[in-house]
Amino acid sequence: MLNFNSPIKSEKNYDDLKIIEIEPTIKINLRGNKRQFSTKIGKILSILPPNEANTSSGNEKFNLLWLSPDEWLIYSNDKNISLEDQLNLEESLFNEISKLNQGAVTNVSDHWIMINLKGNKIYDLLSKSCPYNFNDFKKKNGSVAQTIVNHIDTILHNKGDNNINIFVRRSFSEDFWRWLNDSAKYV
Amino acid sequence: MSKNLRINKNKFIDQTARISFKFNNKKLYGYKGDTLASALLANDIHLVGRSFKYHRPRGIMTCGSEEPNAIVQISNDPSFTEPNVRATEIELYEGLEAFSQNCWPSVNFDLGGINNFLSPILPAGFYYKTFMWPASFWEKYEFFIRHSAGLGKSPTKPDQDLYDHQYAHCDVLVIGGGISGILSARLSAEKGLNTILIDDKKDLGGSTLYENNDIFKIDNENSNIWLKKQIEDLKKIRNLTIKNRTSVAAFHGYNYLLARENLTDHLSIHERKNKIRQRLWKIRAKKVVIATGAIERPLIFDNNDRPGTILSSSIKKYIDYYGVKTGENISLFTNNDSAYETAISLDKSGVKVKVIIDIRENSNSVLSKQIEKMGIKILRGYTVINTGGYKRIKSFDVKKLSNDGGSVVGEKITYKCDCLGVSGGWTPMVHLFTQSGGKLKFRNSDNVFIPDENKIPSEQISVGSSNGDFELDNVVNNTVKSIKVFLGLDKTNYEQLKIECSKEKQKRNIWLLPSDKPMFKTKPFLDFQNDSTAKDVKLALREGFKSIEHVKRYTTTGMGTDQGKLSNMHALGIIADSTGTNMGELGTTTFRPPYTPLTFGAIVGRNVGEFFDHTRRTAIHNWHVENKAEFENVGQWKRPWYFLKNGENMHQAVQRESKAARESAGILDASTLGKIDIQGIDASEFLNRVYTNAWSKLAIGKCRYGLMLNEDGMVYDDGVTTRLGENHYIMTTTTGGAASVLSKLEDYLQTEWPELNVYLTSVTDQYSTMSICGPNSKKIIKKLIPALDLSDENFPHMSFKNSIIDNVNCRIMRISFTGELSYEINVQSNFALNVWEKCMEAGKEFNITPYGTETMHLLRAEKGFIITGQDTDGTLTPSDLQMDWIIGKKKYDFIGKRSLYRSDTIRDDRKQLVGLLTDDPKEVLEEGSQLIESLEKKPIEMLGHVTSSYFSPNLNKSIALAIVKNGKKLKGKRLIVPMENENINVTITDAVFYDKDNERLNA
Amino acid sequence: MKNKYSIFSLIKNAFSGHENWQRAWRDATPKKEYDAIIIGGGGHGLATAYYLARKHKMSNIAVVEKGWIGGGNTGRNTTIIRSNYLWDASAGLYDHALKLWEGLSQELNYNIMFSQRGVMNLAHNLQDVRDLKRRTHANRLNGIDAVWLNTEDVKKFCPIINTSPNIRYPVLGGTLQKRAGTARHDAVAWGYARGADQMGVDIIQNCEVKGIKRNGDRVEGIETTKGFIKTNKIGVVAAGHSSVIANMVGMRLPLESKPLQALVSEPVKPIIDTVVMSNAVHAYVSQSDKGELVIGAGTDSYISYTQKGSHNVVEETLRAILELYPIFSRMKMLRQWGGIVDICPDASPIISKTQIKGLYFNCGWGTGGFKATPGSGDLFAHTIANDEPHKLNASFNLNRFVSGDLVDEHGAAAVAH
Amino acid sequence: MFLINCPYCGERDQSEFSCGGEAHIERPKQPTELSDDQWAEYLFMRKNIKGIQFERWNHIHGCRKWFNIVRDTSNDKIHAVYKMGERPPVK
Repeated sequence: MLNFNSPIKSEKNYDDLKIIEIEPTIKINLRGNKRQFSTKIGKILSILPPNEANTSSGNEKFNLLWLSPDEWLIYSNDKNISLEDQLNLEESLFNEISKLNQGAVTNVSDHWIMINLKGNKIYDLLSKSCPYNFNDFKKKNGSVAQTIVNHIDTILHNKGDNNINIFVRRSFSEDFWRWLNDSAKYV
Repeated sequence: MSKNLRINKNKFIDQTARISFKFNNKKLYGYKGDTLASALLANDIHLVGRSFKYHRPRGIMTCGSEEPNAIVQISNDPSFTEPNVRATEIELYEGLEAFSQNCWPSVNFDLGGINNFLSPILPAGFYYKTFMWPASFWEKYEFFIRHSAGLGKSPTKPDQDLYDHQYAHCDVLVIGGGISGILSARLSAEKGLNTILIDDKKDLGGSTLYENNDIFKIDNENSNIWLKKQIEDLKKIRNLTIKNRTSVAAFHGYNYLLARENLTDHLSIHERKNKIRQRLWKIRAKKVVIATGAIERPLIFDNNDRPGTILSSSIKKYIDYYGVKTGENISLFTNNDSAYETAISLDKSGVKVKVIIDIRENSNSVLSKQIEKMGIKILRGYTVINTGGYKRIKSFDVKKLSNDGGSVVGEKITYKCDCLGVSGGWTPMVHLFTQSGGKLKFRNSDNVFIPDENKIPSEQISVGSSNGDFELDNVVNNTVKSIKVFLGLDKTNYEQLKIECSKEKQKRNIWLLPSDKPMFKTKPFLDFQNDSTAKDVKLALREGFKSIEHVKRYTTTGMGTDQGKLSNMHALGIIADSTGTNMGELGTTTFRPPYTPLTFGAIVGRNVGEFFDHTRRTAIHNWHVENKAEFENVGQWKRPWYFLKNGENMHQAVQRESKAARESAGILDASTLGKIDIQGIDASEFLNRVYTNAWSKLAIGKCRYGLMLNEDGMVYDDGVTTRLGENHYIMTTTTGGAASVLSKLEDYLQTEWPELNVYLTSVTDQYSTMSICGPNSKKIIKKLIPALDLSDENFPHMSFKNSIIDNVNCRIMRISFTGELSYEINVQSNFALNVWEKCMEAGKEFNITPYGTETMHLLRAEKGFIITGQDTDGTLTPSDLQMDWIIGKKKYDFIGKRSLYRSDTIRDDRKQLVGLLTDDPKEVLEEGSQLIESLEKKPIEMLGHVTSSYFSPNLNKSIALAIVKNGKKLKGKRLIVPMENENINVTITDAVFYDKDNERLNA
Repeated sequence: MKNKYSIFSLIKNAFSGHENWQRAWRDATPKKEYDAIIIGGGGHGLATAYYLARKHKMSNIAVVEKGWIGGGNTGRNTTIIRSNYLWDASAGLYDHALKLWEGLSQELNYNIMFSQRGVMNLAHNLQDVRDLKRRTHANRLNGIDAVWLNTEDVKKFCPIINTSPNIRYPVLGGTLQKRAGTARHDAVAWGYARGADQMGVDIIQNCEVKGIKRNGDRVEGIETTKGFIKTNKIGVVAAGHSSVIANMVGMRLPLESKPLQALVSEPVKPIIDTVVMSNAVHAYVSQSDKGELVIGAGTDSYISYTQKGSHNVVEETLRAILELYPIFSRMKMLRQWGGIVDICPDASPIISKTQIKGLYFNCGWGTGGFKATPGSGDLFAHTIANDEPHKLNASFNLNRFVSGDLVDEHGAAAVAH
Repeated sequence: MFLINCPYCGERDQSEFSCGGEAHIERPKQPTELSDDQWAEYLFMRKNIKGIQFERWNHIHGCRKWFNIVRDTSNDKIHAVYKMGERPPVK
């Protein structure tokens, strides 16, 4: 297999703040809205897509983020998930949903880069350039927000106390990384 | 050695920390805690600057952000200097250098002062009435006007400081850290509400902080001591954030406020390194409490602008807070009790006020009794009619006021002085309230505009003196009362406070004080910075400028850097008096943001220089950099423009790349094209509606070029869409159009065609695209994927195959934008660089040549393919582009179809796309140049313009595409491209220059 | 002529303490009937009245204004005047205006401070270069004094621009129109008002139009807060409020009224001696005679009549300003405000008759109306007086939205001004 | 900056949204049947109301959904939001 190249591959530490790019993992965009769709997802992933806005569901293996009433993002927690497993998962979802016209399954593994932020100051850092009100988000494990950070579209996923995963489009990711690290100096 | 007027030691100024600074190159000393103004006053320096128009000497007049006169240039380092800084606001730091502005050669001797003598012919609006002769001379007059106007100087080198932004969301935002703000913040935070308290000073406490008169008592303690305890308690509350040195600049709708926090301006230069200078807070508050206080008004009389004329409350602050006396022979002039407070403070510090001129006939408040007890002389019912001195006030004249206050009577008395305190009453700071959309009402009893409680635009409340409460008991009790209602509190700790204070009973207000001279011989200043006087206002009224906005604009009153904080009320008062209007009906001028001037840098934050705008990079970007690509900005993307090889210039590189692509093999990074994954049972129908051509019959595995119009029928975007499965397509868009196409398609799906079952997902960043073209491209692909059957039967033009390169899944499309046999490899972006390198490796024996956008543009122009945005400009239909073949005439409808049949769009002599050949095959036309038939006919009729133009190495001649009126019918016609120095002859040709029969696609 | 303005009259009046200046215009109360009424007392409306009186000898006319004259976009714009438009129709219109500007102070005997300090438009990408060159060539052939400048020339003409090739969107060149420049906006309204008033035009302030009375397909008068006024010709020059007036007669116009913001810095000594505009990074700046940097921001995307816009528009503008002029970072914003601009789909104005007889509209100037003031007034006056457009405004009719014959100036006016 | 209550995601800052202009201008089902005048009405003519306006917004940096807003253009107050296809909650 060829080596992948992600744009960042780096980890930085600041006072009360740690920024790290998580190695690429499978990410799949799901679209659909019928009950059958949900059931099928449930069967394949053993988790149901959440109906409540700005939330996620998940188990050890996968996270399922609400993006809109008919859109979800799956991503894996497992860094070591094999490419074969990834393809199998994509294929079974595609066959069960896209092919049967229950919705749409799209691989977006490389569309999004995932960056993890940890530490007491992560919300101060993001709030430098993000108009989103984190007051409720930070209290609730699993919260999801799609918003803009420094004018870039992002998906934010609360992974626990002062621990969030940020998804940013690949082509913006180097600039976003640079901005994060610059701003981290002035939190 | 100048005099030292620092006479008090107190806790606010750290007299152990001496600070040296320079004013107009003279080395002086102050202390930590000083402002530049207090330090100058301590050195007995009043004269700080010159006024805008008459260049009159002006001194420090206030102690805050309303200061109109004492504005200075900080530093003369070209990247650090800052114009128009208020000496009353800037905190003293070691090494501070300040300079007077708007004077030459110096503030003490300013040649511009001659304007003062010309002032009779320089009334308001004089420039509208003159400088018209001779007609061509205005710019020459203007040169002088411009150079004598302006105040400080702009920096001339880039700023080295950093600025930052921070969003904050809170339940309650309290603006102002005076007593009412502190009470509000405490009540709010103690209720458990997430609260932010903002104050522009370095310490909380407002004027109560340094109140030392023991007639002001709360719960039997002096008010300052009581407040100090409140502040200490306040600082312990966890859900309260206090921001000092922070000033709210703007109050927008939806309780969105901007506040500028000053972080380093008070530090010595070496302490500022690597720190943010200012941070702009963007605050979204559920509720807002405005507790911005009030500012003292001056009084309007002849020559009321001499240095040494200071607001009375500022004199009090200078003595009580800074320990500085503002003169050695101080008198006061007032229409209310606050000057008495000042006199008492001065007296306590051992400075005897010589006389208080009070325009009121009597006053019997606690304060006035205190004054009388002290034996300070009060002249009641008198007014100041003039002042003496030039660079410093030396004396003032007083006369008795007539009963109606309209004139003066009796003998003139002259007093010597070196400082005159003035107090014209108080103006609530309602700026933020009105900025937010609130309406004011006028209170006749004391001539103030206060918030109209029935016209509050959002969840907000004004308290304290910004709401018109001026006396301590009212301030405290009304604040507590209104906050209780506002925040829904049951009980507070402030229910039964015992408050002692002085109550002012007598009021008398005269906006323009009478003089014993005729009006036109006086100079009663309203706007001290802009030199507009009461007589300017009266002149404006005489000339028919009746609305306050007209008067303001005609006289420039209130247009200075203080934005009329001191002058607006008097201007209004004088207009009301002169026109016999009630001030309430007159209304105020609009208070426009920001409340105090806001640094550009702070507004922009970190988005400067390298953070100005994002750069989007493809997954192969670094390879391009290493291989000497020059880049072109396409939207936010960086695309390789051309690759320089040993010593080439751009032209040579492009010629080489273009030849290589046609003769052997070229490779292009096309990853920036927009890619949209389309799924759903109605996907084909959807494409039918959005593209001009038909899609239902496209077989799975095939690709098709599509053209998208705007609803007005004009070409909008184009690209190849591939059918991956029965209900599955992948669409490509132009690089620049990607985002807007997706959002437009979503719009139609969600709002016009909700019946369609279609899902769109952007995969622009998911896949990277490399296009290999040229006669050897097939061989390269064969090397990369030996298993793939590349025969025309199995893999014809306009089709795609799924395949695997070195274990990585990829999609190979056989599509061509160059006219050459081409394969486009689409691969997940994280593998793209490696696949690209594999392609380079496989292509090495064929001299595979990476090429950039310029070559791509050249190659497609040889084939007459359009680039939307370059060959189109939003005014061309498909037919104009000679692309009638792509219009599905049988289709019932598609976006923009109806517009193609309007009377103007069906004309057959519209501007149309054609090819151009120059007579001289070496002559390359300039893109954008115009086409005409003849130079004889005037006016010259322009028939069209050149949209694309290149020297084609493959044809060895210059080629161009152009839009020409009625072009379709003009093949063979000779036209002229008129350049500035020459006319170039061209002939209209077919737009396809190369391989008209498309033979090379299968070569 | 009453009260001619000159240095001599200033000196003369100085002796009498300036007590004897006459009103610049009368405060008229409405008559029962006028030959024509102009709705809207901004620069365009007052200019229309002025030229109706001066060129078409119609003196029994009135301008009705709901607030104070010149209080709308006339007093809220960044005063840029230029005529370097792409299409022939636009070039004709705006250059007609520019020629009128050139003699306006003398014509009105009111110094409107028209200052031909040049307007430079910058190009920041290859398509910008093509578009601006296209425009420059078209201008030259239309007799408009536009020239192309390469990056070095740009730097020479305005040295404070950051022309480094290392900035995010480097300056690749620009076009310069030297005859272009700025004028004093308030003075334009006041000067036209004074001029019109002298010829007998009634300027009626604080008079809001509440309705338009029609008889079949023709107008009969207007209902106002000061009562009914009879007339059979109504010229509507209400800018952002044009649709509000149109709605009174059941008409819809191809307009959207959006907030446009502008700001000034604190005044400083001369630092920039021309007007520089940049569409690509969205910034334009000049310096007023008073010394303030005058900076125009963009429009918001939503309709609003509040004269307020979003803060992010101001932020984006200043971001672009600091990219091009990093020396301005320590300068301070003194004042910021908004206007309501009526924008046409093709970014060109409407100076047109309507299907209702006697009802004329002059609107759709979008973000760039100030520069056209004299030309717009002159051509609209012609259209009203003759019930027929002048050839210079024939293309700017309402029917173009039906036929599709638009005058698309988006390219030339992406931020347009 | 408005605070817009996206009917799907809740209250968000205006900068996450884009405005699509007047709402309830339905695209004609049979454009070819329309006269040029009628087509121009659809294409270009707008009420451009000063006062209560129904308009379309897109939560473009959030859930990507289009929805409607009832806003007073004379003071920018938002009175209601409602989803596409729903009836306006106020007259």
